[in-house]
Amino acid sequence: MAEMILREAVAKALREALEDERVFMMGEDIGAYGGAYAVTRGFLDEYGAERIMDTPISESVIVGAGVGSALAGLKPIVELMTINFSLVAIDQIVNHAAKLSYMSDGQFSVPLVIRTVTGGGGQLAATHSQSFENWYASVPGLKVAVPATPYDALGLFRTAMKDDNPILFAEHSLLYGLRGDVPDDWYEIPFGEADIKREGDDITIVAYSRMTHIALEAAAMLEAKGRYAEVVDLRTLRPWDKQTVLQSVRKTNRIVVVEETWRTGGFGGEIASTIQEEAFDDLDGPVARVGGIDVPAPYNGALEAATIPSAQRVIKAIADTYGI
Amino acid sequence: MAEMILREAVAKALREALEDERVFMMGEDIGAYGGAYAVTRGFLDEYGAERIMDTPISESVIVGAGVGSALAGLKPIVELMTINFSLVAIDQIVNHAAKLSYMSDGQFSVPLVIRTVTGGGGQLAATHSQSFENWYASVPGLKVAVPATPYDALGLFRTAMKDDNPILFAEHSLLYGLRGDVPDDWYEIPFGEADIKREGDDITIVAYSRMTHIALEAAAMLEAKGRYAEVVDLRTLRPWDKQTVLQSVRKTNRIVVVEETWRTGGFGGEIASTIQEEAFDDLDGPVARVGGIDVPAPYNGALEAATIPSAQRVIKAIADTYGI
Amino acid sequence: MESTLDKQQMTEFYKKMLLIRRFEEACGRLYMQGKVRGFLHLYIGEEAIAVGAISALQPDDYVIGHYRDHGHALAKGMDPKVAMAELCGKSTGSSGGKGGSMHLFDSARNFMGGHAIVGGQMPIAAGLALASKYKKEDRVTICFFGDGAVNQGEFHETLNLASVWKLPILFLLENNLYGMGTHVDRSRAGGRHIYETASAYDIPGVQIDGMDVLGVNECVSEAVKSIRKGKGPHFVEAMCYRYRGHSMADPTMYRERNEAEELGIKDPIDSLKNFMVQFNVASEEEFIEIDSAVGAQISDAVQFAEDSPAPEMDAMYTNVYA
Amino acid sequence: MESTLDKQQMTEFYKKMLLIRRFEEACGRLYMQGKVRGFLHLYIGEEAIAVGAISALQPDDYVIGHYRDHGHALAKGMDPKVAMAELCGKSTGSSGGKGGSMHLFDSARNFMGGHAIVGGQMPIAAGLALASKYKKEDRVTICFFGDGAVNQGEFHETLNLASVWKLPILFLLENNLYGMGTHVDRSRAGGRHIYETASAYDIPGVQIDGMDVLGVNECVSEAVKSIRKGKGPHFVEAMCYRYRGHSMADPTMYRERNEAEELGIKDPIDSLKNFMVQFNVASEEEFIEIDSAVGAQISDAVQFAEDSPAPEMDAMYTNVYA
Ligand SMILES: Cc1ncc(C[n+]2csc(CCOP(=O)(O)OP(=O)(O)O)c2C)c(N)n1
Ligand SMILES: Cc1ncc(C[n+]2csc(CCOP(=O)(O)OP(=O)(O)O)c2C)c(N)n1
Ligand SMILES: [Mg+2]
Ligand SMILES: [Mg+2]
Repeated sequence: MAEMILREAVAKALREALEDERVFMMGEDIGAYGGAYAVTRGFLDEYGAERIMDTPISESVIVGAGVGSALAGLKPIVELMTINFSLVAIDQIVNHAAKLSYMSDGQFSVPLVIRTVTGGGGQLAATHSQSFENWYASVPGLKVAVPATPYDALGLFRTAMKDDNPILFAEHSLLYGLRGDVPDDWYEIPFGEADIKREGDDITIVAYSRMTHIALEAAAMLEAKGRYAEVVDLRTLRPWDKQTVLQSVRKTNRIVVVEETWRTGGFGGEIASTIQEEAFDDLDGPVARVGGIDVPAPYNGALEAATIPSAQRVIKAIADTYGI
Repeated sequence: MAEMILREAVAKALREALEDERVFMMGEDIGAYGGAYAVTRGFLDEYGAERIMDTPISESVIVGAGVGSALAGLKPIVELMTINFSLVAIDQIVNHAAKLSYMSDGQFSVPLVIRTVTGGGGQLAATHSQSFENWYASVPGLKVAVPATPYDALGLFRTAMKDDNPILFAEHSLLYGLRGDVPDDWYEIPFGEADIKREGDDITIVAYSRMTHIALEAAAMLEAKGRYAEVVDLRTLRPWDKQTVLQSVRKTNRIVVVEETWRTGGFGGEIASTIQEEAFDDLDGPVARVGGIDVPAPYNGALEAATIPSAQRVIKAIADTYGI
Repeated sequence: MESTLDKQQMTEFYKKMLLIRRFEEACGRLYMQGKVRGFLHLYIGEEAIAVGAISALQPDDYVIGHYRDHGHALAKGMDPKVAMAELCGKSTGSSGGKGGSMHLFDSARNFMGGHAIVGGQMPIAAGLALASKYKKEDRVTICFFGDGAVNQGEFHETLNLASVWKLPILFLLENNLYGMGTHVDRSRAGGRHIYETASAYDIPGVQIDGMDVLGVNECVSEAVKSIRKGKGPHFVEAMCYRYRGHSMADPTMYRERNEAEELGIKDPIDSLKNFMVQFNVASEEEFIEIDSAVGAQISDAVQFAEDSPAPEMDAMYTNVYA
Repeated sequence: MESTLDKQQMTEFYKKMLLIRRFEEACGRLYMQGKVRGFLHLYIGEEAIAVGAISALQPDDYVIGHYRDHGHALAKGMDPKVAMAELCGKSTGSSGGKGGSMHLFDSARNFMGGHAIVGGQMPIAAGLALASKYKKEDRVTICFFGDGAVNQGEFHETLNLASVWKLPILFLLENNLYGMGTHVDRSRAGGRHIYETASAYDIPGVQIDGMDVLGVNECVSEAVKSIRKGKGPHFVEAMCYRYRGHSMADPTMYRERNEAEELGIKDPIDSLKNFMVQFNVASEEEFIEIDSAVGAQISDAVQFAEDSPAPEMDAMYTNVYA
């Protein structure tokens, strides 16, 4: 059992992947610069420029070249420096990567992993602090992973590398320094399998990516009040693990969904409405949602912090909805 | 009171808008070709090439040039041939048009109307049959209109032209031929005001764009069963009219949300979860959702039809959820 | 029209061009009968480009293009039966009726589609070429695209990447003067000499007569040879003319009915035939035979498509994921 | 270094360049103290471009650029106090602390931002120029961008549209040889002569020494004159060097510490000073005065920023919509 930070877990996953000759990496400044978030530092020397390819600032062709080389039998890992910049490549992701298996009726598949960095909290302001995982999670043909711990990042990435479909793998910028245990023995984490990060009987808190830690914080605060929250980390959004959430809520009869992206139109709406559809009679009250405030991210630190869900806001939502 | 088809209502709205010299139009084949959906046929001769500008096939710069000319005090109307192609311009819409008022703290505004064509049903297959209004409706700084009738299209467009914010105006390709009454006297329809297209006490059917007509069809079928559905057409998704939907559901105690885009991650989740949050105790059962099947659009007509919500599927969802 | 080609090759070119022409004419008829639906873009008038260029390739080589794809698919060897069945939305179609006219694919023949987002195939083409280079294969990729696609950002990003990475790819621009109803002179800086743009990416570019199948074949053969030698991307602008409207829905109000004559456009199929007859490469009789053979092939394809069963409703759910 | 400029103009250039230099140095210090947060991209070494180019404009003219925007904002006349307050996230900042370093705006001075998506400002710049043309004003727009932005699709789409529509815009490329850690030779076909790309769009392009403020001013003045005459877009590639890392977070492991010397880079501010002294345009004493005046201006700006109140929490909700 080794302890490492999430950045190291991802780097470990990438090195494992690169043992397969069909795997190569493409992206902006992943080589000579070492990666905007230093995930691939040293990779260029280790694997050479044929396999660690620095690209021009051309996201569409970065993703498209990934799609093409995947069609041709390779297993590319492309990096989009942040999910904000994925918008200039989203046509290649949604109209091409996600469609080719279906439109060719299975003649082709697109085994492509798109790594990107998501989330706010770094005072990077409105254009650089967004989370669009929910959009990608609405697209048939794509899969979306949103790990919250080093353990999950490694296990999910191993699975991603064995999958023949286009996958968006979103790493939260504020989690790269997060420490966690990672077994020495091989393990994998299937997509669509949520993880109960903490057990409890009083309320279910559903979260993903960095919000999992906000949920755990809230759970700790609840415990002080003598209430026990069950924290369910979805780990992947497409597919997402409905059953585990349903099981939990059937036990707790209370549920709040927490996510970082704008509350309006977020994936929380999908989860909340699905839960009330399938567990209506188990609920003591409505499914509550806590999401990002519906404004562009402000630069000022205090203002930005106020736009992102906090443990306090989770506690308040629970109190307002269930009176506990 | 004149009768006209939706195409004519939009053309009328555009001609009214063009009376203002600050208004001009840009888009692919809106001039010499007359518009891919013939909405602007004749405009080039009427208004000249300075105001009806055919563009290269360069969606990013089409939208961006709209943003820039709006910043400079004009009131551009840009056309994206279909919402599928908006994906190559989405960065300009989301990271620029929607952000500049906030990031400049009100020094600038972006009075830009982006017209586009949405929806499936034309056997155009996976890349050409999508509806992304829900994505745009999740973005602070944008407004989104989704008219279902000639009357609404004209009234909403008049409002859009008076608004100083970037607006996505999504016209459904299958509705251009739809006939409807349009008053000769001036009227406007504010954004965020839903329209009760049919009154009823037994169940509320919430819909927008073309699905409003599927909802009305379902309501007619229900009437045959002696049940009376209230059909609420949202008309705009951002802002969307929560109050009208809540009022209706407090009366009917039953509700189903119908939309054309993929059910998973659609705007229906936002509506459904909001309603159960605010009217939980008024509900006889969970808020039901009927959406597009979670697959890319197939070309074959029978297959495609099966992916799009039908009155039958709405009836079934109501029966399954409420037993009526 | 000079050429070192022998009779057999010329006859092949003629057969393939005629096959495409008749195929497209049949599509038009089926569309009128409501048996082909959605958007239908015919390749009529441009046959010399697909046939001349793709004939210069090996079966291993990749071909990718846009939605006006029937000609490229057939030239790469796709069975007309399977293509026609796809256009009719039948289970026997290349995509089981799920892709349609704009989205033909043939993995067995390395025909990589059939892409309907203008410019969208270009980044993918770079990826195909990148894979060949990465695997040290000597495959070449030909990426077909139109004059309208030149103005998409992806054109630019792809040419730059292909040049910087010296990818084994041929960019084949079909300049038929129009993107829908917009003439290149109104959409592109220097609309009639787009090939010069290639030099901005340090890519050798030439402009050729896209209505001359022998000329296209010669030029592309040269380019492909150079690409296989590892010289990196080449760019060919084939000037041509789209006889029909952009799609079946296009009334072509934006151009004069007699524009083709004005421009002195010569039909690529007639031209080759006249050349072959004039130089006694083949006799009228032989052409009559070919014509009827091709005609039979097309009616078989139509018959096959019409007789084929529609897909099962469950097909809706298959292959969303691999 | 030849020039017909008089003492007053040269002194102005010197003052402005020094103001930017000292401003940036102060930003660096405040960042180290945690008072400026987020991404901070310094313009140190590139001052001659913003100052030389923007000095050729009228107040009405538009300037738009990317996230490395302090220099452009100050050169266009933005108050250093207001700019520094913005960087410190204060209510007195140009955007009330909501935009930050990458998103400076000054509507009163027609400084249109401050855009942090690489290439994203270019289509908007075309729109500004389009508006001027539509309104028949004789305003010019200067669009600043980096060598890395050249590889974005939007660069291509924008240059083409500007050319086809003959828009009154100057594309000013700041080629500092690097996009983050990637050298132009690795990212761009013909990385050292990007200006030649302009000809692919029928846009006149030139390459100049971006470290020479007088040369920049002369060249841009000429281009702007031609643009005002209705000659359409011009393209200027200013070769320069980014002294610091891409941002404060960049350890610059990808280049040699002494690269600047190797390249014989001359500091733009020192060069002008030496020139003015050598030709007796100004005396050492005068420079000492200027330096202390600028120093005072900057410490006032820092003081102002530090003393200014943080925004009210409600500011979070304002101006999402107009
Ligand atoms: C990104 C995008 N924008 C617009 C369209 C609509 N559209 C389809 S084909 C076409 C014209 C393309 O012209 P060209 O590239 O010259 O190819 P051609 O049809 O002449 O073969 C347009 C505008 C599209 N499919 N994709
Ligand atoms: C679309 C997009 N991709 C990537 C980034 C991340 N990024 C910010 S600046 C930069 C380098 C830009 O270099 P250049 O255009 O040369 O400008 P310079 O920083 O040298 O002034 C990159 C890759 C971004 N902001 N936007
Ligand atoms: Mg064309
Ligand atoms: Mg640079």
